[in-house]
Amino acid sequence: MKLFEFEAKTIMGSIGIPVPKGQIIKVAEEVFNLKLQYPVVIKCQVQSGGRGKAGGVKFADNLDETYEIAKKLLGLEINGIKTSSLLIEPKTDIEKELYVAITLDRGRKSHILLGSSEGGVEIESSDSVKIIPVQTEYKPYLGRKLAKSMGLSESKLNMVSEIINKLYSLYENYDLDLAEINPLVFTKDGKILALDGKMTVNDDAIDRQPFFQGWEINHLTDVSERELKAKIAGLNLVELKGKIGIICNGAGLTMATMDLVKKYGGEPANFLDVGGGADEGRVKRALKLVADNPNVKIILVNILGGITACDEVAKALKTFAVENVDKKVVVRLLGNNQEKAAEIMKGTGIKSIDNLDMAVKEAVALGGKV
Amino acid sequence: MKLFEFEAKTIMGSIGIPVPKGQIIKVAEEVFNLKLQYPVVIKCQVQSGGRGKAGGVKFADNLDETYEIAKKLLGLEINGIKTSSLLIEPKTDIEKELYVAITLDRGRKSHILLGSSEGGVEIESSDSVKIIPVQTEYKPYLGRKLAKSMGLSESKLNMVSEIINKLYSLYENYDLDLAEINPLVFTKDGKILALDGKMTVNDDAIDRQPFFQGWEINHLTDVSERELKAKIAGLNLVELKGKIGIICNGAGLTMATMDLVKKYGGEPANFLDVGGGADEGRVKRALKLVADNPNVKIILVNILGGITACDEVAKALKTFAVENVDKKVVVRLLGNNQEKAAEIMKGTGIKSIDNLDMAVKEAVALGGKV
Amino acid sequence: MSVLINKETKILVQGITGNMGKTHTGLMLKYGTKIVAGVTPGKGGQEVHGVKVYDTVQEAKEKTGATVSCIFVPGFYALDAAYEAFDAGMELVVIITEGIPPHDEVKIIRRANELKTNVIGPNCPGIITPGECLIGIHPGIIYKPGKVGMISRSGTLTYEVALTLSNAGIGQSTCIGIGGDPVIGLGFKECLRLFNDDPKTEAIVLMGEIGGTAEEEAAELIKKEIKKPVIAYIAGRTAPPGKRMGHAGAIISGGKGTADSKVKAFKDANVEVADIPSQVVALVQDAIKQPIKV
Amino acid sequence: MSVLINKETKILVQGITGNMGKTHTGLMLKYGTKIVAGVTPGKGGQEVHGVKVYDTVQEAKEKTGATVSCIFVPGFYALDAAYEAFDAGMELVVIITEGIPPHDEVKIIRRANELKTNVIGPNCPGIITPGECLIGIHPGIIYKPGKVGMISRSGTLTYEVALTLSNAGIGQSTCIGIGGDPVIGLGFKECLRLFNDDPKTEAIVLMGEIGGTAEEEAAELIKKEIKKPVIAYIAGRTAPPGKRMGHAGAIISGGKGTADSKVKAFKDANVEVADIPSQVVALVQDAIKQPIKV
Repeated sequence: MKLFEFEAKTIMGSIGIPVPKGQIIKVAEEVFNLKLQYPVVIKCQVQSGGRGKAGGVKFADNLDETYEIAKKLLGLEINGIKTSSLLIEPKTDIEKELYVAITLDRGRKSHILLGSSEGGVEIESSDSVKIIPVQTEYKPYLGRKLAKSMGLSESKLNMVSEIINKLYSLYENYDLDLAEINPLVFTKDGKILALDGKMTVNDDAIDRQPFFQGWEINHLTDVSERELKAKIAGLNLVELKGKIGIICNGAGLTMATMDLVKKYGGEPANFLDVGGGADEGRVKRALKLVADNPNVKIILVNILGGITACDEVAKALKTFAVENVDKKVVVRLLGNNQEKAAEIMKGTGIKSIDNLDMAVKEAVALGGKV
Repeated sequence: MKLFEFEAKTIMGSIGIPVPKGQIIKVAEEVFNLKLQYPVVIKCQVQSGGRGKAGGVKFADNLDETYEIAKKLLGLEINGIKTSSLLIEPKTDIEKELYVAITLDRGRKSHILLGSSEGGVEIESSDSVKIIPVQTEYKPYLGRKLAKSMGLSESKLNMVSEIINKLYSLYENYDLDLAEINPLVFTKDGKILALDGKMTVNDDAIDRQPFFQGWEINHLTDVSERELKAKIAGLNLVELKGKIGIICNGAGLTMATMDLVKKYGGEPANFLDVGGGADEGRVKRALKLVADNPNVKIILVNILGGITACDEVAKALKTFAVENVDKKVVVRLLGNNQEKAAEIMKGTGIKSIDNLDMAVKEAVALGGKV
Repeated sequence: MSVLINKETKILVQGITGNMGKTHTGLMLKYGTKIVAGVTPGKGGQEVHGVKVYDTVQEAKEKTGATVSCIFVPGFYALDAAYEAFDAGMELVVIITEGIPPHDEVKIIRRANELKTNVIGPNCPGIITPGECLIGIHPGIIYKPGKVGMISRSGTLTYEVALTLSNAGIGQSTCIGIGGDPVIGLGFKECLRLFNDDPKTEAIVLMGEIGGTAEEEAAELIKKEIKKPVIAYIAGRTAPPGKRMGHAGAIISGGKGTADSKVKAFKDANVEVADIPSQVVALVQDAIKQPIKV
Repeated sequence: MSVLINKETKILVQGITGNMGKTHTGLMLKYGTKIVAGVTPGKGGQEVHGVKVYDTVQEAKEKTGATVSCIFVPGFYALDAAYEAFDAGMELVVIITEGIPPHDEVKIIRRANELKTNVIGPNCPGIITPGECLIGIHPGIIYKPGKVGMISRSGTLTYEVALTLSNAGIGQSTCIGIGGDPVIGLGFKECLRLFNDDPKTEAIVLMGEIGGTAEEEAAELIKKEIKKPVIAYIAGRTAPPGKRMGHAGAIISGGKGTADSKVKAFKDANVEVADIPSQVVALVQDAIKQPIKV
């Protein structure tokens, strides 16, 4: 779960990382209650990158300007996501921009600290980024090592390493996938300030983080309505542009099925993994979510499993076929109780094709061709 | 710092370890405000062991009995310590008593869990006590291993291991030297209850434990007034029964000097280590504390150090000699600036004897003999 | 011979009284796996499918001589269960559990490395030596004893390829589902080395997917060390960037972890890459005909 | 030759800009110790007694080749400093700091053991090879080069005995103050082995005190392994039970850790025990005359 900038900053501020004092508005007229000094910066609160490029960050010297900008920015679409709130903060006189972050390094199988003495956009992929792995328990010297590697010295070294200590405690205590300050700035009057912050709470850990209970749905802004529904139902749905809806069990097999659709001339409309051991209800919900996508012309169901009971899947397919006579379905169904399943599907017109390549070709032929 | 039973239980209760609901009284008449069901148990709140044997735990069936007992117990001296408060709790119907504790094992260089399915006094040295070392980070399976080794099974195993998890979190988060529940009981109605608890906060860690700030002085009940003063002044003073007051630098040398006093026919009146690099003020305070002990007939000062400035010690000695003409002092003073020191002490009548054995013999001869 | 496990391997199941644990203990027993004990705290003395349950791994090991643990406990309890298995001296710990927080996974794998304990998973189907021993949730019926070693980040995709191989008469020596999470125990590299050293294995099928750089590193290793033919398949050529495709590890982020990059790495290492799963069969058939590199 | 350190040893001082660090860096330099660097975060570039200060141990090591760190930072910062020294690959870390919380000490020693790094201390006077290298706070002037190895839990008591030895013309090979805390790095046993293997050392003086069972264990080891004569002294025969005698480790608790028990253990191991510190001299003189056990 990605937090919004203002949330990340509130949390950072709560443990003593200096952040600008800002206000959040959701309606342009709220600017008349601003208690900030001008000039201010007005920032769209969206979880998408490239906000600056998309015109989502503006400066204003007085109330009138602020109001005009607020009216324009509220509702602004950034990478397909509508802005519903703005963060307004006093403009900072920046002496120097830095970048610091903490995340998991898959290759090293350890958490890593990242830092650069150049802040700003797309710094993550810059050569100036230094990496310090956290091989065992985090200790403050690691923050100092990072600050040192960033070329800092004297009081700046201590100020930055202190920020890293605090950021790490958030990273660890809140089960974050990412904690990032970019830019972290030294102001012209010698202070340090987190000007922008990102925090991503790990999806598998969020249920043990009471602080974030109930936050998830509000934070799924970059997904379609159906993806949101799937998420709530515990299904993995990612929508794409094609016409062939896909329902599989297992992430790898689902991806492989998508790839096959493409290979045989079609375009997948989605990724949907029903997981292992799905029952009738679960498959029904999956069928409905995929069928609800107006782009979908045909649904390809590919279930292969030792434990998934094929008869449960067949029952869901039968009900679906009865209720949605206009929807074409191609099925490949192998595994536990597959004979029972064949029995159930008799007379529904749904036929199961055992060979995966054949099944995909059939789906493409039946209307899925690009 | 040893906590009182009622404090340990309050802290345990705060994280969900079940403890009896009790009330603390400091004046016998407070029993008229008791909101507990009879029969009750009335327990002297002293940090000393052997409370039961000394008659510090009594049962009462009604208010009158409770009042009579409270009057008797308040002020009761247990191993030389006066009882100033009583903990009154409903009496528990015990089915089974257990013992669990967590402490540091010096030999293993690790924390250990201890447990026995026999609770009660002097269990610590019983053969029935099982030990589980915590070799790395604590994890709940260690608590289960202990509970298993104590012979528990089924729901009792889970109940006890859950208590150990919680006790460990206190042990770790509060920098405890010891966390102990003895007895931990199963009640006749199937509940688990911490009937008595001990917690010792580590003296070197207490300054990073904000929860216990300011608690220390109230908890030094088993020390003399002068030992308390020494503690506040940052000096290590332990008083004994003899006549020869001892001031040294370094714990080992102080103990060796005490041993020498005994060897040559005297009795040490105290252990006092002024530490490394003591200055005039510190030595003055040490001299005063030792001299204030009415048993002390002679003071033996033994300072040997590379860094302790002998002239600082000499200045303190000179002042002391002038202000306390009646107190005899024998000095052995070697190290940094020892010539300057000799100069300072000229004419004060204080002579420094370089050889330690000679100095001790002199002190014993000058009035320290048993 | 086979890799890591064989028909003598004694296994205990942590979380045996849960739904997953119970179901798969039954299936594993049916397959002939030597499940000698189960562990569920507080349920010691019970039985599941005739397998005795113990309160602790330590006791289960002492009483039965189990050397491998298969973990089915829920995600938030897996760290504790894994530490318990390590502490009791298990030689191999197979973690089936899905949804373990990555902060816990880092600790699990670090501790396993400290103690030099082998871990398979988390979030994996387990390991199977066809005809001898099945640990985890592989559908045993799909597999046949033979000479192809399989390593895969994905469960059902492994079944898919194993099925086509078995149908074509090509059996498997051992199949290892290494798991779909970002942080896992044995990876492609470690498993490649195991199969390279296993006299029974003649060819290796490696099934990767988008996300991370494990496939690229495997390709490097194959170039340098692996003497046996390797056939690769990569899932997720059509996956969009920035979206997690089911597995926590299956995500293209910051332009890294694309299928193209992985396919290219394998081709650079002269590893045959199947375009589609069913093509694996033909490539394996070709490979087995070739003499082994020396 | 000597134990652990010699005149070539390059040392860095963590906490060099603090009072203790500054004073003792000066004294160590005066003794001839090769202090090549200091470390204080944020003070990189400064100098202390002509020694350059760095921000991190890593940098100090890279620039100077230091292999030993001497730690003077305050108690609550010692855990961090020690981890930093370990991580930077120091071979020996001498922790002078007093008052480190035991929960931190457990972590320090555990991590050192994992990485096989030698630690002396905490709460110790350090180590000295007379005439070559002094690391810590020993008063160098008291010591003379020679053939007696010394191991002690106490600082000033070591000075006392070293002084009587030096005055009697008996020099020391190396003297190690192992520290007075309950949890320490190198203990009596490890140091006994080092001296046993050191050709320069002909006799070993071991100074113990009340608390713990390290002396009893040392006696066991001496019986089994140590070929050279050992002379012991135990402080605290008059210490009352249950009271901490200065050192955190010097406490008789639950009837354990008494001087009597330790003296008895040594006598059972045929180790001569001095009744008073000054008696050590005569016992050493006698011992050196004896042929070494084979």
